[in-house]
Amino acid sequence: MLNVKDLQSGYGEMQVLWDIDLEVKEKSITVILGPNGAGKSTTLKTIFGTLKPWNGRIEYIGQDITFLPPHKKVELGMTLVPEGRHLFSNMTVKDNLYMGAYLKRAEERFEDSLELVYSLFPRLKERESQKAGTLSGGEQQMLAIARALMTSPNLILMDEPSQGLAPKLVKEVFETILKLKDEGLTILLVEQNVFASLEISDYAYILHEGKIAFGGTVDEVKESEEVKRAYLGV
Amino acid sequence: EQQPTTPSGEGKVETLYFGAPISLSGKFAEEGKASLEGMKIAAKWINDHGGIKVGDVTYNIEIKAYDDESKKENVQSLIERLATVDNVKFILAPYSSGLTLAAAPIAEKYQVLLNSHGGASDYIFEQGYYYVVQTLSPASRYQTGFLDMVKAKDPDAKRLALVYEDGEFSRAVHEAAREYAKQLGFEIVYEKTYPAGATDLSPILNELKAANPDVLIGGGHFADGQLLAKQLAELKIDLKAISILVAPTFTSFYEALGNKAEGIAGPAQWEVGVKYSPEAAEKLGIEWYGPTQEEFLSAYKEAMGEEPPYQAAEAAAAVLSYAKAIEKAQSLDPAKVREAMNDLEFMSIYGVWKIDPETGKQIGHEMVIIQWQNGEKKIVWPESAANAEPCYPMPTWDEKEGGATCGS
Amino acid sequence: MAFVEQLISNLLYGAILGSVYGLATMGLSLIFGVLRIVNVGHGAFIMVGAFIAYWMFILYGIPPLISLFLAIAVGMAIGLAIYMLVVKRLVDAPELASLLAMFAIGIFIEEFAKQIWGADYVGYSWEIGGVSMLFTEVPFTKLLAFASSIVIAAVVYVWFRKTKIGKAVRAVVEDREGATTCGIDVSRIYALSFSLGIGLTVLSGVLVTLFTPVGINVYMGGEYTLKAFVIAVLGGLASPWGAFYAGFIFGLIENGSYTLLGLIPGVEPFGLTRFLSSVVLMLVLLVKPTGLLGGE
Amino acid sequence: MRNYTPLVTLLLIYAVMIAIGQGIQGMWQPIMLVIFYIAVGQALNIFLGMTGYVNFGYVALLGVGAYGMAVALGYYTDLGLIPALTLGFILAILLAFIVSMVVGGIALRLRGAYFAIATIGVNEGIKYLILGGKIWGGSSGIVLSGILRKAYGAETMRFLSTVFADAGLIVVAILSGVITMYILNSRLGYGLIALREDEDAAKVMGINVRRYKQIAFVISCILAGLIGATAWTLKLTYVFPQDVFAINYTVEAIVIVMLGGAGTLLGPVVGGLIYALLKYYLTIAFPGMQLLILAPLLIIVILLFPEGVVGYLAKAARGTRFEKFVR
Amino acid sequence: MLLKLEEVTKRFGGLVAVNSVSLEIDEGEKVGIVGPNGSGKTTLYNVISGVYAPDGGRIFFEGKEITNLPAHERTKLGIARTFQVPRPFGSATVRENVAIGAMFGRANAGVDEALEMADRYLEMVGIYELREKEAKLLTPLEKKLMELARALAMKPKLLLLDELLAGMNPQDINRILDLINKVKEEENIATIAMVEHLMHAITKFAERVVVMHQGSKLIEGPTMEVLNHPKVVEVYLGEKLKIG
Ligand SMILES: Nc1ncnc2c1ncn2[C@@H]1O[C@H](COP(=O)(O)OP(=O)(O)OP(=O)(O)O)[C@@H](O)[C@H]1O
Ligand SMILES: Nc1ncnc2c1ncn2[C@@H]1O[C@H](COP(=O)(O)OP(=O)(O)OP(=O)(O)O)[C@@H](O)[C@H]1O
Ligand SMILES: [Mg+2]
Ligand SMILES: [Mg+2]
Repeated sequence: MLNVKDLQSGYGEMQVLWDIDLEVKEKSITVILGPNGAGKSTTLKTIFGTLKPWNGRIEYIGQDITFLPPHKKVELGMTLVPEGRHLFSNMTVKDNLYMGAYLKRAEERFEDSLELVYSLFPRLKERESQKAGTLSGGEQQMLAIARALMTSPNLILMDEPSQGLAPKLVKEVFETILKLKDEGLTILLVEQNVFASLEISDYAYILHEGKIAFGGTVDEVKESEEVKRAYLGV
Repeated sequence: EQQPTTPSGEGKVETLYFGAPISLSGKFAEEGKASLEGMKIAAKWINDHGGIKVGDVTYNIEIKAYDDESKKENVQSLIERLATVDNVKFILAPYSSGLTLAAAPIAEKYQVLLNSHGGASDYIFEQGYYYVVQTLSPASRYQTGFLDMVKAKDPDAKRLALVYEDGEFSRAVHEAAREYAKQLGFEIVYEKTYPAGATDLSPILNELKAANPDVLIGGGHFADGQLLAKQLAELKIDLKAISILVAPTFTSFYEALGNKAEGIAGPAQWEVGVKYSPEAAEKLGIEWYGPTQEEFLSAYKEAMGEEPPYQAAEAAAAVLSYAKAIEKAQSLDPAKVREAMNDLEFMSIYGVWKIDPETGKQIGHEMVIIQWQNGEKKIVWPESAANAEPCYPMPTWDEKEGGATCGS
Repeated sequence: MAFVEQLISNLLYGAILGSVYGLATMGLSLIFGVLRIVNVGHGAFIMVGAFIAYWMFILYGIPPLISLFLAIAVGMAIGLAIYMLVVKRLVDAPELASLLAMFAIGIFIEEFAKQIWGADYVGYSWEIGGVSMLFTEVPFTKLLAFASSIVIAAVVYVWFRKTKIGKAVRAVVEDREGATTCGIDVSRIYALSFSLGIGLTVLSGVLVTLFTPVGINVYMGGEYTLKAFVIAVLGGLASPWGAFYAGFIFGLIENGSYTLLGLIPGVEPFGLTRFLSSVVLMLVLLVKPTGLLGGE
Repeated sequence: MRNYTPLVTLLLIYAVMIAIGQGIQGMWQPIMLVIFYIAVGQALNIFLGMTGYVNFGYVALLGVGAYGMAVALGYYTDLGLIPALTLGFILAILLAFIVSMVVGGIALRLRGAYFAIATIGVNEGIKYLILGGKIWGGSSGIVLSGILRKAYGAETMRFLSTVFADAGLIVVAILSGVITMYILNSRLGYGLIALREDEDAAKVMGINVRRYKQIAFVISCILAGLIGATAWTLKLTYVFPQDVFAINYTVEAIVIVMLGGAGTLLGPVVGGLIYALLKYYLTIAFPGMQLLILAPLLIIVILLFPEGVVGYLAKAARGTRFEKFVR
Repeated sequence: MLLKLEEVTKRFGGLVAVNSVSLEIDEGEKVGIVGPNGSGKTTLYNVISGVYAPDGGRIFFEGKEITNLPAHERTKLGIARTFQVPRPFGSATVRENVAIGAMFGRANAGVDEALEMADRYLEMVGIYELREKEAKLLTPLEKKLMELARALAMKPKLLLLDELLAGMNPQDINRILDLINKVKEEENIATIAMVEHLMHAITKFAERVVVMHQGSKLIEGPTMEVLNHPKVVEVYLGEKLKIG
């Protein structure tokens, strides 16, 4: 579904990513693991287009999307749950969700998406008319995922969705991600929670200092003591 | 620098620069442009008529102009540049009293002459500057002629109202006019100011209406002057005579107001159609100098494509006065030229030029009063300069709405 | 009695004036609200609108109300051009960098206008009579200015609050990156808001000429820039209709207080009305630091 | 690790400017024009650059400073020259102090743009109070040259309005620079930077943000008052309200700070040089067209250096041996 | 007793974010604060550090009432905190950021001294080599480490950490926990409270745990005891802890 080849990118003059190759298969969960600062978020940002790639090629459902701006990618069914949430703080929860369904394609499915979102996160329904900026950290994370779902995506890029969530919710978020997969979505995940994410993922990449150090199925990761010790610190 | 140009048989011909920090941008840009053109016409006339002779050197005049953007800081550095880099000894002051005042200390410092052609305020000449002289009539005389005229036409018109902009120039004009009016026996029934940049004068005009005046004087600059006229019409405040500063002297005043402008009068330093001429000069027994009205008019029209406003004439007169004074002094030393000015008297297109030796203030020149009559700007006062009778009382707003004009 | 009559007619005129003040501020607020740009060149765009009204009337006899449409179109085109050439490149720069750019653009427009139109004052006279109401005479042109201001403000309000694109503008204001993930083309929203803001400003210039038809001059805008700033804050800055509402109040204060200040001896009441509006501004901000209609 | 070496650069620039002004015919007034713009930029920078707050009422402080001096010289000539001048400086400082304490007390409770534009109200308010209330001559202003000449003679008057006024302005300009440098190196400076970046976090960090903002505001305003007293009242010898409360000076000061780089010592110097010299030479070369040419040039500079020229240079110099001299 | 809250309440409109919470923290304690998202932990910190004034109740620090003291004065008394979402002084360098903490915190250092302290604490948290970088250019993690250094440089008596460890990998978490323990000994920061959702970190660090729920204190006590309490499992953990 998503095919990344020789991707390079960075900030200003500083190169962060070096020749990243990765592939995301349809209706799967792929996780990118790696130490802090390895370039995981940068990878997602470059794929989504918040950052311009320096080099390389990104293919999505057979199309070359390397230099498409982000909003065009959303139109094609890709979206990002960014690190740091980026909610519309002074708008209500409901309006945030409404904005998620901004594009025509998503707007048509507004009711369905809303139902799905509220069933996944009943707490959001309770807080429907509260301003997003005043939600607790965890509530905000839920809203960020929910808003992304409102774009009725096929591929969701998620940057550390479990960060800052209560243990009970962490579990729920991972379960939700699994459910999303069951709903037919494809997920590219960046996580620090190695155990939980390996539990739910199908494929895993390990990023180290801006390069892919390992790529394969989850089982391969689990079996390789070396990978675990060298890159995952467990 | 004074460089020798075509040396001729009888003596050297050199170029003499007159400096002009003038507003080509900013709020005085229009006035500045007209002034500069007036200067150039005067300079050209002088050059065409033998230049200025000092000893056996003939000087041709050239105007060295810089744009001061209507800002005081710029004026100061430009005066210095003129006085030092360009070695200019005779400066035509910038437009407006404020800028002239900013120029004065620097001119005084470098002991170069500063001739005010656009700074009317009296106080410039009450500061004791020796090198500053005035060509135009001071502010205190702007509205006095109009009051004389009303008095002459209608001794019964007693109730006078003043509505003017709260700025140093219009305040100087109207405070002097108020005192003068009292001497003439007017009763001041209403006097209020409005701040510069007002967009709606109705609060004042509603009061004015209640005061029921016969005659109104007021205004300040262009925009507020037309606003005053416009709103007088809208609120249908009828008066026997109205004199507004500055605004009515522009043709766009009539273009914009149409026949609502009928009968509205205003003071002007000069106007197309004034009768100053070599003959008039002869009658008074003073010398005539410079182009005739026709020559001036056609030269200006040729350059600018329109009739000259008074700013052009007063600036031209300033140039002429320098030329006259230099010739009289037979020297290029500013101090000597200044001294020569003390008893210089001559007439030009602009009228009589004569200063008070003590202060440098203009005392020879007289203001004219113009009035819109039948779509034309007529000179109605003083009688010696007039080319039409005053239209008095002016038609009411209702009559004008019915199409009445001053001629009909 | 005369006092009350005058007060009432002053308030009437104040309301009319205020509506145009308000409209002349909306564009400023919109641009500030969305792009955080303080448009110090605001007045130059008002001037452009005034000249549009003038030329349309002089050349083709087109009344200013019709010119409104042309004005908003021309304004939006100018706005778009400025956005593409300059503003777009400064979106990520420090806030005040764009202030400098707008200052330069304002100067450029004025000086450019001077080259083609000259620095002279011009004007036109659109006479359609008047009506006697509330102890005073009011020309129809002013009533029309009043009515069209209200209509335009209402249209903008509805556009902003009720349409999807209006909401997208708000979303971009809140969080740019978040908006991209929703599929909003941020650059387009910026371009749209900026050009709409300039469009509204140019349009308000047309209505201004109904007040000072002969005060049309390339440097006429400065006065309005200043006033618009004050009104914008009073109204809550980022909210265009807050600006409209505040303009209204401002007009009422300026004209209404005249009658009262006139009771003080030895002062110039008209000047003091301006002083009073500054005091009111400070007081409002003391009580409600985000302006009358500002958010929290 | 306090670093005062950028002051060397600063003083060097002033030395060169003064040398040029004195050495080359006709350059003194242009140099004074540059120094005037540098001074307004430098004084504004102490508040704007360090706190990130924009004081749109800035020119009002130059205005009250100008009035302070004018009132002393115009109304208290009986005191004699030196006492009247001293009184003038005291009044300029005092008026600026009072206005900035009151305005700061009220407006500094506001954040960001609300503060910025609320302060425009201050400028307008003071101007119309003087006009409407007919205070200090109202719209007729205070014109001093005659008074000074009568009281102290023409020579003294000329000395005051040329040599003394210019020297005074240079002192104020350099003083503003030195104060800026001192602040940048002091706890005050660090506190201001913190509150500029995140006011709430700064509070929790132990910074009394209200007080710090107020201190920077008052210092900036007093220096502005002194500029008004020297560059306007003494040099021009008159004060008119329409003139000294003209908002364009505020905008120009902001432009200068942004051109050079906000929050830096040399920013206003470089900004003032660029702005004033460009304008001056364009005026000479293209009279009447200079603004039309200046405007695009300003846009180009800001597009190339959005953080100001010195902001850019300081970054570029980082890690080189020039680092110490640029700030 | 270092810190004492008496029935502190904080409302936002209709929402009671902190509901009559009483709490005591003794000198030298290591306290964990946990609770579901939105249960009021951060708000509690905000009330203690003076960002918000409480709507009810009283707060004491070292026996002195500080309920109405402005934030900056509380800092001077020795309360320091980090932010859940890092709040660096973006355009200042990392070193300057930390120095600001040293200058205005309880340490009350002069400029030169503060800059030296900054270097030391940056070294301690392991980002010394970033010290000349503008703070806004750091990654979220680096920002968090910088915030920790900044808080330590203040030499507080009470250090409030708000989800400092979120987003760190297991290796880093262990390193930082060790560091905090070390600092506690060496720098005389006797008392530390830690809000975290990471149970392995809480169990490793805290001696005592306070559980918040819907703005109220649900339960408090020794760490393992509390975390195994059925109610805590129900509202917060979802399932019994596997660790320990
Ligand atoms: N906005 C930015 N500007 C400059 N450099 C950046 C920026 N964001 C990240 N970097 C740098 O890019 C590198 C990779 O950062 P990135 O955020 O992609 O890491 P990550 O793997 O997501 O780490 P984490 O686990 O902390 O989220 C880091 O060295 C960081 O310093
Ligand atoms: N400024 C505010 N205005 C309105 N409501 C607020 C505000 N700050 C917090 N809240 C609300 O108060 C409640 C408690 O929020 P708080 O941030 O203290 O939770 P928390 O326990 O820190 O959660 P998390 O673990 O997710 O960070 C939440 O429901 C939140 O929406
Ligand atoms: Mg990341
Ligand atoms: Mg929290």
